[in-house]
Amino acid sequence: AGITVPDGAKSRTMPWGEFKLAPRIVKKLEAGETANIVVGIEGTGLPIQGAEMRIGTKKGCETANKSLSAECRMVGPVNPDTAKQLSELETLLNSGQVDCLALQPPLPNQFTNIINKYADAGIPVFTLNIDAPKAKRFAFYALNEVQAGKINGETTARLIKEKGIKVNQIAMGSGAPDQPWAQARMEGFMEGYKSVFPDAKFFNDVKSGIPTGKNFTTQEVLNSVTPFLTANPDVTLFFHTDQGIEGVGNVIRNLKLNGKVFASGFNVSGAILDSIGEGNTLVTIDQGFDNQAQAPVEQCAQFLAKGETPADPMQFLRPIVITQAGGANELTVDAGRERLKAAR
Amino acid sequence: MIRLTGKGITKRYGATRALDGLDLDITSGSIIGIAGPNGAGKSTLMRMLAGEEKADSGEIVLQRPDGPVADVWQRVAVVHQEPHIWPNMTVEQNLAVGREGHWFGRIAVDPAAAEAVLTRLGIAAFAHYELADLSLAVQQRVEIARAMLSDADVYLFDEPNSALTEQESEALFTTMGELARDGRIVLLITHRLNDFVRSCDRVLVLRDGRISAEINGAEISETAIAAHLTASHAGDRKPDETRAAPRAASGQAGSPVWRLARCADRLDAFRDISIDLMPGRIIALSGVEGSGARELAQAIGAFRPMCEADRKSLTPRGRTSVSYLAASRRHTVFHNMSVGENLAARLGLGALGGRSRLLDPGRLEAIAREGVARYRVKTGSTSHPITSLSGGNQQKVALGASMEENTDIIVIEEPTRGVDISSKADIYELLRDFAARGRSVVVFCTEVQEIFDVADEVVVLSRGRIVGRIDMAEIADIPTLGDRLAHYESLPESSPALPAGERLPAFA
Amino acid sequence: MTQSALALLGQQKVLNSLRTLGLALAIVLIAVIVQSQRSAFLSPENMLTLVRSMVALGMVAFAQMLVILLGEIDLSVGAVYGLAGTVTATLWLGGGSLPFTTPLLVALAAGLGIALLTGLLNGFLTVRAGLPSFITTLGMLNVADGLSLLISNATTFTPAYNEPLPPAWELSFFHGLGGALMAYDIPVETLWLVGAFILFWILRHRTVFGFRLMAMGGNAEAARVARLPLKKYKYVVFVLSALMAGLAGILDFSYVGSVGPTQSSSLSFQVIAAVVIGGASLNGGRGTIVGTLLGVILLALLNNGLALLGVSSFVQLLFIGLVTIGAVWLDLVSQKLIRSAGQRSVRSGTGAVA
Amino acid sequence: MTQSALALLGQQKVLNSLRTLGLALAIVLIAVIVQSQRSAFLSPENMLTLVRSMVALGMVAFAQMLVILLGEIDLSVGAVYGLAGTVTATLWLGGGSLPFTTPLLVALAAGLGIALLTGLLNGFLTVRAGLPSFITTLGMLNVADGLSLLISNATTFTPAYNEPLPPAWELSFFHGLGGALMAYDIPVETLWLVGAFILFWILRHRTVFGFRLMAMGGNAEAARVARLPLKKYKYVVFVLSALMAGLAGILDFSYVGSVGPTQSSSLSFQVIAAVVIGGASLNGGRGTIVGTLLGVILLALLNNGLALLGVSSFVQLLFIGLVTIGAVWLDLVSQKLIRSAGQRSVRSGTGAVA
Ligand SMILES: Nc1ncnc2c1ncn2[C@@H]1O[C@H](COP(=O)(O)OP(=O)(O)OP(=O)(O)O)[C@@H](O)[C@H]1O
Ligand SMILES: Nc1ncnc2c1ncn2[C@@H]1O[C@H](COP(=O)(O)OP(=O)(O)OP(=O)(O)O)[C@@H](O)[C@H]1O
Ligand SMILES: [Mg+2]
Ligand SMILES: [Mg+2]
Repeated sequence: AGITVPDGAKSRTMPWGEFKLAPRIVKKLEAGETANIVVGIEGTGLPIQGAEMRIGTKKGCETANKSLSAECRMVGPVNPDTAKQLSELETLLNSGQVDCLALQPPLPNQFTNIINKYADAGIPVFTLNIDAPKAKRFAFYALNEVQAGKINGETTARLIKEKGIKVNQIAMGSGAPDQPWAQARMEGFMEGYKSVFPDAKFFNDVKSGIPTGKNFTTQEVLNSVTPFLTANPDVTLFFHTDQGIEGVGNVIRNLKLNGKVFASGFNVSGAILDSIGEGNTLVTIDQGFDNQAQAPVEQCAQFLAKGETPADPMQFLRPIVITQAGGANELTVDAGRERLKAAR
Repeated sequence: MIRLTGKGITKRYGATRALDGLDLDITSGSIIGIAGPNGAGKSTLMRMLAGEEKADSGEIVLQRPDGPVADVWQRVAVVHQEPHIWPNMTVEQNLAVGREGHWFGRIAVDPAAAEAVLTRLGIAAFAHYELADLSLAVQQRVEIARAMLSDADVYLFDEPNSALTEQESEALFTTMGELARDGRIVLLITHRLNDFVRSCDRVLVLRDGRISAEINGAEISETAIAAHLTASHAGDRKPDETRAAPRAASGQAGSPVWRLARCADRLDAFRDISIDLMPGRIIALSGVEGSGARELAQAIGAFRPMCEADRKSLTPRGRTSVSYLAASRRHTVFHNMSVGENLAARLGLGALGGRSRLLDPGRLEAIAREGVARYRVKTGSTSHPITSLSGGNQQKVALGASMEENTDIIVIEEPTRGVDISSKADIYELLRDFAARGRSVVVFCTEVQEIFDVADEVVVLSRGRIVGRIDMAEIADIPTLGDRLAHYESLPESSPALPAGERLPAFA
Repeated sequence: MTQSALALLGQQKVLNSLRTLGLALAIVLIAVIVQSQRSAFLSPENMLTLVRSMVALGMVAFAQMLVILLGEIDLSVGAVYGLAGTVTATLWLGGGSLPFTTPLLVALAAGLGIALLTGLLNGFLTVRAGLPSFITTLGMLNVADGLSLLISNATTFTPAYNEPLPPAWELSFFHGLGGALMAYDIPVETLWLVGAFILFWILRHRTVFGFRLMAMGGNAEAARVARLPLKKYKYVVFVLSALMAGLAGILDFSYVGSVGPTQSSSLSFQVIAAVVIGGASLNGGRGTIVGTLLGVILLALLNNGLALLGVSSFVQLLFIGLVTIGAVWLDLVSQKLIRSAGQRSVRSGTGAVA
Repeated sequence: MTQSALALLGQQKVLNSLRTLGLALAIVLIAVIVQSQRSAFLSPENMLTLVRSMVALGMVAFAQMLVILLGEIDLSVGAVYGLAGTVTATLWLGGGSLPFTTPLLVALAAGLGIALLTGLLNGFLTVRAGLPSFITTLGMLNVADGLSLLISNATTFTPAYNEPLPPAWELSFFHGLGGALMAYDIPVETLWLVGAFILFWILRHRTVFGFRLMAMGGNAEAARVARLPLKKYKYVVFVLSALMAGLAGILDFSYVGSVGPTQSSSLSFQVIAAVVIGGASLNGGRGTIVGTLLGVILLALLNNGLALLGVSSFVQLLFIGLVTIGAVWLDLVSQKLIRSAGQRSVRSGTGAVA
């Protein structure tokens, strides 16, 4: 009662060469056995990210099961640990437990070798969130970080202009200012913001993002951003590249800087949305971690069952912009809350 | 002939002058004794001679027939007062440390030499045991073996036999005598004056960091040395008066504080033991290493599991309390604390607490001061670290701490280990006072003199069983006691006996 | 210095009390440098921020100091910190993997209860089974982390926006535990820190418990001979350590307003670092509460100062490393100096008499 | 067991050599369980994966064992592991914050050189300045992490796709260091593990160096009096530890094919855990290379087995915690059993004679 694996899936010419689906997988699918779709991420216990990707995996799996019988598993170390993630991937490969892999490598291009090993063993690989463009992967699913940052910058600048807020200096911070994704967001933000205010003064540049704690916890943000804003009264706009935006909102409230200092950033949580409601935070971008995991899982099924894979390997997901009042291509705070609730 | 001279050796620790311009001139040929009260500077002198610490000033010269030696310490072997051994290593490995031989391969000292020394000291059977598992007596003998195995010109023995029995000491002195006759310098520090009489031709008396007197040849007698040692304490008893006369009180009626009936050790170190611990009496347990006497003391001290004939485990019942003091300072001294804190370490809230049930520093200080005075501890202040005290003074503190506990039974291994003679008398008196308040004292000691001085009753063990009981009221002098003890210990058993060393290790 | 002051230095007691002087000096030095660069440093707001940032670290470190004083170690505190918060949140707010919710007070009791349980287990495994506490608590760290993730399903909980919203009194009670502001905008959480400091200072320096911990940690073998209740005390310190970690986790949850999965090993690491910087010995038998507090201050001050100065994250790491080493070094050197000055004075004193 | 076998057990030597039997038992037990569930476990491919995953952990753990044997600790290994790889990559490939590049061999030498330097500094600060090694190496961990980020500018380096591409011989030479496959697809890296095991086993158990380390760790004061070269040896173990960490970092770089900023503290933690699981005492004086290897195997096996069984990552944590505790417990219990069996036999032996 299995499916017929299309020839387009059995072998396929990719830009990087010839891909041949493992005969083991073909046999399995044609016998009607369950396909194992594995989502390997950097840290299953990372705040927001881990939980949302699990939800995305589940949602993707439901769609996948419409075209073939699939079981989806999320693997990866609880916290980022390159060595552990790598040996887990090797173990899974050797024991033939993966029929399609959706992978978030810890750093760009870092897992090129192991991805190639999977591809050579006839297992399709998609990357998500962080890419390995040099490797034999089928496609990459993520936000376009620069573009998302740019949209954020443009939207923030527009709101500032509309509300007639006076901005002296803009600081940019991140939980991981050393990471390429964070730097890309800052780069985009600068570009977008400067497209409206060409003379805007930035406290720091892309390479020197203000560190706010490498564990992405709000506690750390409080301990670092509070003194920073205290010491630099000139900074009246703070762009944060990640979850830390929640802490920045808290700091503005704690220091009673409402209406004087503003923030923009990434991710959603109840507290972030509330800060937008209060007007302290102007813009946040919901990265849709769930979508980033959901899409490649669905694509795995598409490939195995129909032999389809996107022609353009760069599959950028639409950034979800949330502002107080909403607007064209923007969600309101309330719509953001709805989405958050649905994600549970 | 080898000659060791020291000129104006001075060593200060803070405000203390441990050595105060000491001059020394000794030659090889016979064992030279060094006597002195606790804290006189004997161990410090040893450390200077062995180069373990640098003197503040002064000069030490070792003259061999072929000229002066450049690095004196290289020709010096030491037996420390507290064994400097490696508890994580086996006896055999301990011997090898520092003289491992070739760089590569299995590490061991010359097996024949090691075997010979260990056999001579009676610990060959323990060669492969880790030292942590062995008793102080064995550890001390390992320390001696280490010195014996080194080829040195000067041998320093700092109370080497403070945990050895009469016979074991005798064997040690024979060996030391051989070394001396072989042309080495041999120095002996001890508080057992009798040791000087039997083995030394020359005794130096060290007081307050200087050599204060010298006794030679036939003049050496216990009284003579004691006279020098106690010279300044006019009111002190002479050593022959040490043995007080509470024997009259012995045999008092009353129920025993604790009754042992056919008790045995879990690990079989002793069995079939029946003793009544009577109030007011001091019982001495005696026996060579491996006889089970030390283990019995530990078991009475509730430090080692003991069971009754029916194999049920046994601890003092009801309201009977026990305090126990081990022989090794490693097991009695809290080296991270001050003298005063050590004196109070065993006390509870009752003694230390103020009205608020909190610790009262004033109270602690008062207890400490009292203790220092009562036990005659020579220390600059109660807040000095305990490690800055001399060996004997540390012993007084440890002893004080356990006596201050005021338990019904007190069990002490080697009560006066390393304590000088004038303090010994005080300690015996304190023990007697303690007993007189309706309590019971059990001591395990290896020195006949001490048994004679302190005990009301002796229980002799051999091969894990009681082989004799001596009521001290019947004993008039030390030789008689020595003979009785030797007699019991050499009693043949129904089956051929094993050499002492072949028995179970004395797991500490 | 006058002769008499120098003579005072010779006294052991004075020496002991000056033990952490060098560390205090290092702290003052750093503060002066930061203040000279950023005048906002000494502002009341920033001081409040600084003190607030020490709360969890301090509370957990005081208890950890007792564990270390006894010669043991508790690596699991970071995980217990997370677990207590997560358990409380999941039970109270729902949304994790538990099929039911409970009122706030029950949830709080459960959060502290599971911390207590971990402490007891740590004690049991170390005392009864005789495992090295490094292993026991390392294992427990993993177990607690795993539990916390399993129970919460790695969700982030925010009481104020929860669906359904908890009753208002629960919200305000919970906020009042740590997050609410008192006069001068001082958060309640700081009171807990002060309370913990006083409590642990008394426990360490003015009770038989603390006195005996020192003895046991200095020489466990001698403690056994003296029949001090070693086993019982081990249980107690592990339980105290776990309870403080759990409490700190809940208080931080209240202050921050949300709780999610945390990186647990980093708190454990920081806590132990603070204790060791504060002069405690990992071999046991040495350690004071004031020293630990100084260690905590040093670490918090470094983070605060570097954030004020706006130093880049790479350079921050460099500084943290160098300053940690430097501060402890300064402490050692100043101890040596004081000690030898004291001895010199004593000697010249006696010299004058002689 | 026969009487004579029991009598054999009574011999201290035999007892000593059976020390880690329980740990080996635990490993076999786990292997049997995993194999019964997933037959792929014992496949050559999986065994290769398993052994490969032990390389860095093992190499670093052997050296760490010597540090711990001496009663010290080296927390900086994780950071040095990262630093050596990053320095090599930046110098060789460019693209970091250094304005120049060098040939591969120079870059490799620099990578190992900076590891050596960290080791020397660790030694210097511990020996000369007398800092506790916990502080020294904790500080160095931060410094090395900071340096590594500064030098590399947090870039990820991939030699095979670098721009400009290094010469082919450099690429193949570098690949040959650790990544290349030999007969039966065995990666070169595993040879290094075997080599390190043999080297360190000899060093620990068949040289004066290892013997004296044990003595110094068991009683430093006695070692000082016996005039063992304590300070020199401390330098040596810290240098060895750092060098092995650096080497492992470079080999893993070669095997993985790329290197980037990593979270360093987790490796340090794992390494120390492996050593302690392997029976070494953090107080010094106790520890063997075989024990350490068993500790490494246990940790690697757990990761491998749990991945094979497809256990969720949260439950994995639970298992890792429980099994670590369980394995060490089993080890302790079996040691006690063997010991008392041995004692009984000795006693019954003497009983028979008496
Ligand atoms: N490390 C030290 N720090 C401070 N004071 C010390 C130290 N070592 C010894 N002293 C002091 O030096 C003096 C001499 O001590 P030493 O150990 O040499 O005495 P001793 O003659 O061996 O006494 P005992 O018979 O009790 O062993 C004592 O007052 C002691 O307190
Ligand atoms: N006052 C006492 N007098 C005599 N024996 C005692 C006394 N108190 C305790 N013991 C015995 O000494 C041994 C150690 O006692 P203690 O209660 O201090 O041990 P512990 O560390 O609390 O261990 P545990 O309670 O787990 O047995 C026990 O065998 C106990 O029965
Ligand atoms: Mg002495
Ligand atoms: Mg008890």
